[in-house]
Amino acid sequence: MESLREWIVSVGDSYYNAFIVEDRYKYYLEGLKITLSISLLAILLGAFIGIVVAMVKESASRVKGLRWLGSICNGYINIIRGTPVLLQLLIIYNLVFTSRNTNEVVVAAICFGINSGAYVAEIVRAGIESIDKGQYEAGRSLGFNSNQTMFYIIMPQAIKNILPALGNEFIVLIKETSVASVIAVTDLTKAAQYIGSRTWDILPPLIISAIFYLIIVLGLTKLLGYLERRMSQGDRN
Amino acid sequence: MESLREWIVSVGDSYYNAFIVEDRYKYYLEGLKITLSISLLAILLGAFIGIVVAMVKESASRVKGLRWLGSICNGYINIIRGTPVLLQLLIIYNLVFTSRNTNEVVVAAICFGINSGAYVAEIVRAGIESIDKGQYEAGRSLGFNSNQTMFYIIMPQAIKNILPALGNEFIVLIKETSVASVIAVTDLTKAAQYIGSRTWDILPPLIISAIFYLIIVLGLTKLLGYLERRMSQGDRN
Amino acid sequence: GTKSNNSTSKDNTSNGGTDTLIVATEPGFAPYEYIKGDQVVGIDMDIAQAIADALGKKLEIKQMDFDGALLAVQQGKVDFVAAGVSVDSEREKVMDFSVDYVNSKEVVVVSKENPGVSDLEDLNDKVIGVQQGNIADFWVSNEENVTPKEVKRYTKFAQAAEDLKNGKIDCIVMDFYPAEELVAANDTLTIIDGTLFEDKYAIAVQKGNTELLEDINGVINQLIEDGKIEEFTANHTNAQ
Amino acid sequence: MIETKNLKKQFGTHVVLNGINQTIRKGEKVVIIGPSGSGKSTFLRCLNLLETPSEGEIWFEGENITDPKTNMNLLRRKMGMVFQQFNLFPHLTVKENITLAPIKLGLMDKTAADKRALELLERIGLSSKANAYPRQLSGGQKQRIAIIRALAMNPDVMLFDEPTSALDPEMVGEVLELMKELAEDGMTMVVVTHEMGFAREVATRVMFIDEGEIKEQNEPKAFFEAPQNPRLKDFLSKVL
Amino acid sequence: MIETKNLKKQFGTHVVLNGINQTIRKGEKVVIIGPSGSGKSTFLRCLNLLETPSEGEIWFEGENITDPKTNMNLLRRKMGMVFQQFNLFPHLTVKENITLAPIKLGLMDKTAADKRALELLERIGLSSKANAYPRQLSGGQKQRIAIIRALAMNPDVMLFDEPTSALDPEMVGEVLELMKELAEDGMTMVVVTHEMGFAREVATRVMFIDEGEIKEQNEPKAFFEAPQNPRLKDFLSKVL
Ligand SMILES: Nc1ncnc2c1ncn2[C@@H]1O[C@H](COP(=O)(O)OP(=O)(O)OP(=O)(O)O)[C@@H](O)[C@H]1O
Ligand SMILES: Nc1ncnc2c1ncn2[C@@H]1O[C@H](COP(=O)(O)OP(=O)(O)OP(=O)(O)O)[C@@H](O)[C@H]1O
Ligand SMILES: [Mg+2]
Ligand SMILES: [Mg+2]
Repeated sequence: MESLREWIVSVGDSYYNAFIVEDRYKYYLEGLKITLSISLLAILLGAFIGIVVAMVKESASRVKGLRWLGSICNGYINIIRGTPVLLQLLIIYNLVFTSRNTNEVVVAAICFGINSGAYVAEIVRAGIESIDKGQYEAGRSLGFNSNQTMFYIIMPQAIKNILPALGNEFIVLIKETSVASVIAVTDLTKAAQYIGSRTWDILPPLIISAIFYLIIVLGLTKLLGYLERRMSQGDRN
Repeated sequence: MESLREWIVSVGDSYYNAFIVEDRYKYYLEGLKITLSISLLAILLGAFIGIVVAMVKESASRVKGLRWLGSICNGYINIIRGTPVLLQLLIIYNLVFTSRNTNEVVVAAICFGINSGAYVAEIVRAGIESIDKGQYEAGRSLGFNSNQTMFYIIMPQAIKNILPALGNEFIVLIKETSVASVIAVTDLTKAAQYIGSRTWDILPPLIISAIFYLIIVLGLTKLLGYLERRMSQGDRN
Repeated sequence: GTKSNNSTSKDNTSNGGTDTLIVATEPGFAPYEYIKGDQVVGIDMDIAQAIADALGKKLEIKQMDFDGALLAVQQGKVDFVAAGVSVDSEREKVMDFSVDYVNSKEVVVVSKENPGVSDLEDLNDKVIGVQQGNIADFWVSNEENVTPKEVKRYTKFAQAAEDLKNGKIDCIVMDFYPAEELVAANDTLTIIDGTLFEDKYAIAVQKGNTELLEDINGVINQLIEDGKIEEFTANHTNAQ
Repeated sequence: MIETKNLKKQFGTHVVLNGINQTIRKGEKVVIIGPSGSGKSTFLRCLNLLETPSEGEIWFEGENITDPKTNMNLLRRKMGMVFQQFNLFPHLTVKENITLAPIKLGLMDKTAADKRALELLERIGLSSKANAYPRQLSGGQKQRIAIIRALAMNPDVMLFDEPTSALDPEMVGEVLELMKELAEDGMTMVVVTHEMGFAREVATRVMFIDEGEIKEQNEPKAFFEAPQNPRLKDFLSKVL
Repeated sequence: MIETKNLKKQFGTHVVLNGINQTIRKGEKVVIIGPSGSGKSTFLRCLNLLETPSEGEIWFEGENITDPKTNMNLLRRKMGMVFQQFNLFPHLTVKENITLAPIKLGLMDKTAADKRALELLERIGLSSKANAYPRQLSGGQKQRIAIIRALAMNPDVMLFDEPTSALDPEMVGEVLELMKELAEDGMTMVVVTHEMGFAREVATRVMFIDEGEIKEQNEPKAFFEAPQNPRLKDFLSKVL
């Protein structure tokens, strides 16, 4: 009994130490802010890159002279999908951002945006392909050229399929950006590690930050599911 | 011209330094071996966990008294899917493997296996759900109970849908295990970082290891696509 | 584009155009640098602040892995590193050091209950934990010094300490002051008597950035003269 | 042989079977017709408990099978079922499809089961397909295999749910032919079908189900030539 | 108005159209019938270049449209096309479906296009649906909207590919009615359909296509009452 009580007290102490002492919770919140900033910037950049790449690929497949553009896009997608994001991060950080005024958060966001772009490109491609071919033909037979058809008819419909997948990609990014801690970014994961370095008790801060992630990720997943259901309900009316 | 030549020589030098000098290529190969070992052990463990979890969930959904088992499975899946693998790795490493003789490769493999299990469970569930309900009913109407039906009729068919997804999960693991470098495992990524900290020139080893990953990942992806095509051809005969 | 690290190009070295001074550190190395609340503090940070004050600039602290910090300064991503960086001939080839401000000694930390290492001569065939890129990493990696069974390289001392407590490694080789902090926080660990080797801490700047180096040297000499360094040390060790 | 007492089934608030009291005697061939969604399949699936009735009882061979204590796996061996979509097991050969249940359920050893399977295949002229996979068969062949797969369990009654609806017209004949043979051999049969010719020729009784109730039943001649219920009249006018 | 010269189309090695030489004059209503897979749709889709012919020429209003230099986007404005699956744009309201092309292609300003759309909707009695979305319409309403969407471009010819095949039987009538009105207004029409009644009543010429060739054509009375080609006879015996 006594030893159980002691154990509980000592565990309680550890967590008190890891969260309350010296206002350490501020450090997690700061880390969370950075995690979310990186993820948000990255998904915006990723969506932009992904949509452009998907469109370029799509056009390149239709126009003979543009094959090489399609190949470049495929090369980009393959390289990104073929290597760990951690390595991509290290390489981009050391290759491109060598200047003194690099803001690490921006660098990380750009790395993850470039990474995400390859996955978003596939999402967009799938979204476009999910639109019935008849829509394309109907557009063309009204006299639209293929870009106009894409713009006025295919994309507005595809976006509806793409948005939930993009939301999902954002959630994936929140988790994935934890590896940003290898470059000088103090995100939520890194914050936990530093607090562990200070208290010499590394488990409690790790678990605290895991709980932060869990709340954010599961919360957003629920929200996304809810929005998706609402959107598809709109469909049925 | 001259400066271009110099540049090429200096780049060549860097890579020579990062790969040949002091037999450094051995580090990459050693790292690659560890990366592949971790991934392979992890996918085996992940497949085992995933299949068990999926089956337990499936049974629990049919039997009232087993609801709690289903909830445990869901909790596991949500926690794993709701937190970054890097944090899981750090937590499991420090929480569970506290004995002296822990082999880091085994620890990493177990961490990634536990992580992968949650994803495999969803793969298996999808695989089972993709089997026509009529198959289940045909099995039951011949007098099989529901476990027999699962075992003799549903699973043999589901596995065919599951295998390619498992292969894909293995490829994902090869990339994902790069974060194992945080727990003092000298995998391919860590090997590159280590060489970088010796040559004071961090980029060449990173790029060399990226090329290793790229070859392995794209090679396996091609192979998987080929096997999948062959399997589905068998189907059509 | 790619830039050879040996280059002494000046493009980023002079920070004349900006009014911030960027210092890189790895805040897992109390008392030299550690986290307090959401701030990075420590002896090195006090010195860095003094340098910034002397130059009339705003100090910006970047938190990095130790080896990452040393690379960042070579690439000019930061102005200097204050992270208990030991002066070392290998490093002097790729970066410049200020005058040293601490005479430090490297010690061996083991478990009290069953020490994996009995004395300083006993490091051969042991599993040794170090911080990656730290001077101890180079020291134990040199076969002339010791032939360990395995060297485990960590980015965080806390992880190494955890592994030592769990017996995954036999000892940690690290600096004396942080080692004291470590054993103070973990009563199952202890420091083996004696010094493995001595080294000196200095501030690292990009190779060829003599202007900044001279400023830093001036500030450090002044701090030493005024006894400020001892004062800083006392502040951060007694605060425990 | 089978008796339903006030059999009711509802999905949520949607009542599909609204109190069915019927007795099917040994050797009878009952054909069930009715509009789409009237509950034909649901009635058939209740008989072998693929659907659990919401209310009422079903008695089979003197036993109340709606009692939760009955072993429905044993029960289902006595009731063969044939589905519209054949539901052959695609991963098994034709012979394995037929022998899987008898062997795994311990009714026969492999030799005996194989022998029986070949006899049955012989009977329908498909012994050459014993080692083929379902995907290599035509629809009519698949359905005939599905029928003998059920027969291999030596059931006391056979339930058919629109066995010919998924077939190309030229294959309907061969399946109906096999069913007629079964009928001639004295098998008790309950058949949901739209094949009125089969009903006329083979049925001992035809039932019209509508809105979850048996609205009319009779021997086929009277049923088709002198229908009473206005909905049945309407229905027959459309389908004949 | 439209003339095809030795029009051929093959997919890979599969020859679908095997040299078609036809002239369709202004005001004609041509109905095309033929077995499934005979190339009816392919022929129609070649006419407005939704499929690129493999060989041969197509002349439209005095222009060789198979010439790569023709602007097929301009050309297609002159040819309205109606599909079996309606292909309304689900993300736009009925009115927007009709006005999208005229506005975006700069043929009309928004006010004029809206006015025209409402006139057309008035004509088919669906003005109340102007702001509805396609999913809120029945199949017959969708197809009629699809027809006036094509009409809004003021085409010179209308191509119909089985416009009633995807409709429930009770809605076929309203679509055929609209097509008849169009015919009476003098529109040039090419219609692939299985509605023999429509062919008899409206067509000025009926073509039978089989194996990628026009095997027989005639004015409807002679075509249906005195078919020459044996395959046509066979075909008609099945569908009439
Ligand atoms: N599992 C289920 N859940 C909810 N409703 C169901 C389910 N199965 C059947 N129903 C509903 O019960 C009603 C009767 O279905 P049933 O399949 O028995 O009709 P049926 O007479 O066989 O029709 P059909 O000729 O189309 O096969 C239908 O309205 C159907 O939608
Ligand atoms: N894009 C395509 N690629 C390959 N083959 C095609 C393609 N489109 C059509 N075909 C083939 O060309 C043949 C003729 O097709 P088409 O659609 O013109 O026939 P149809 O007469 O319209 O038949 P239906 O009555 O079924 O609509 C078919 O065998 C079809 O499989
Ligand atoms: Mg049914
Ligand atoms: Mg067609």
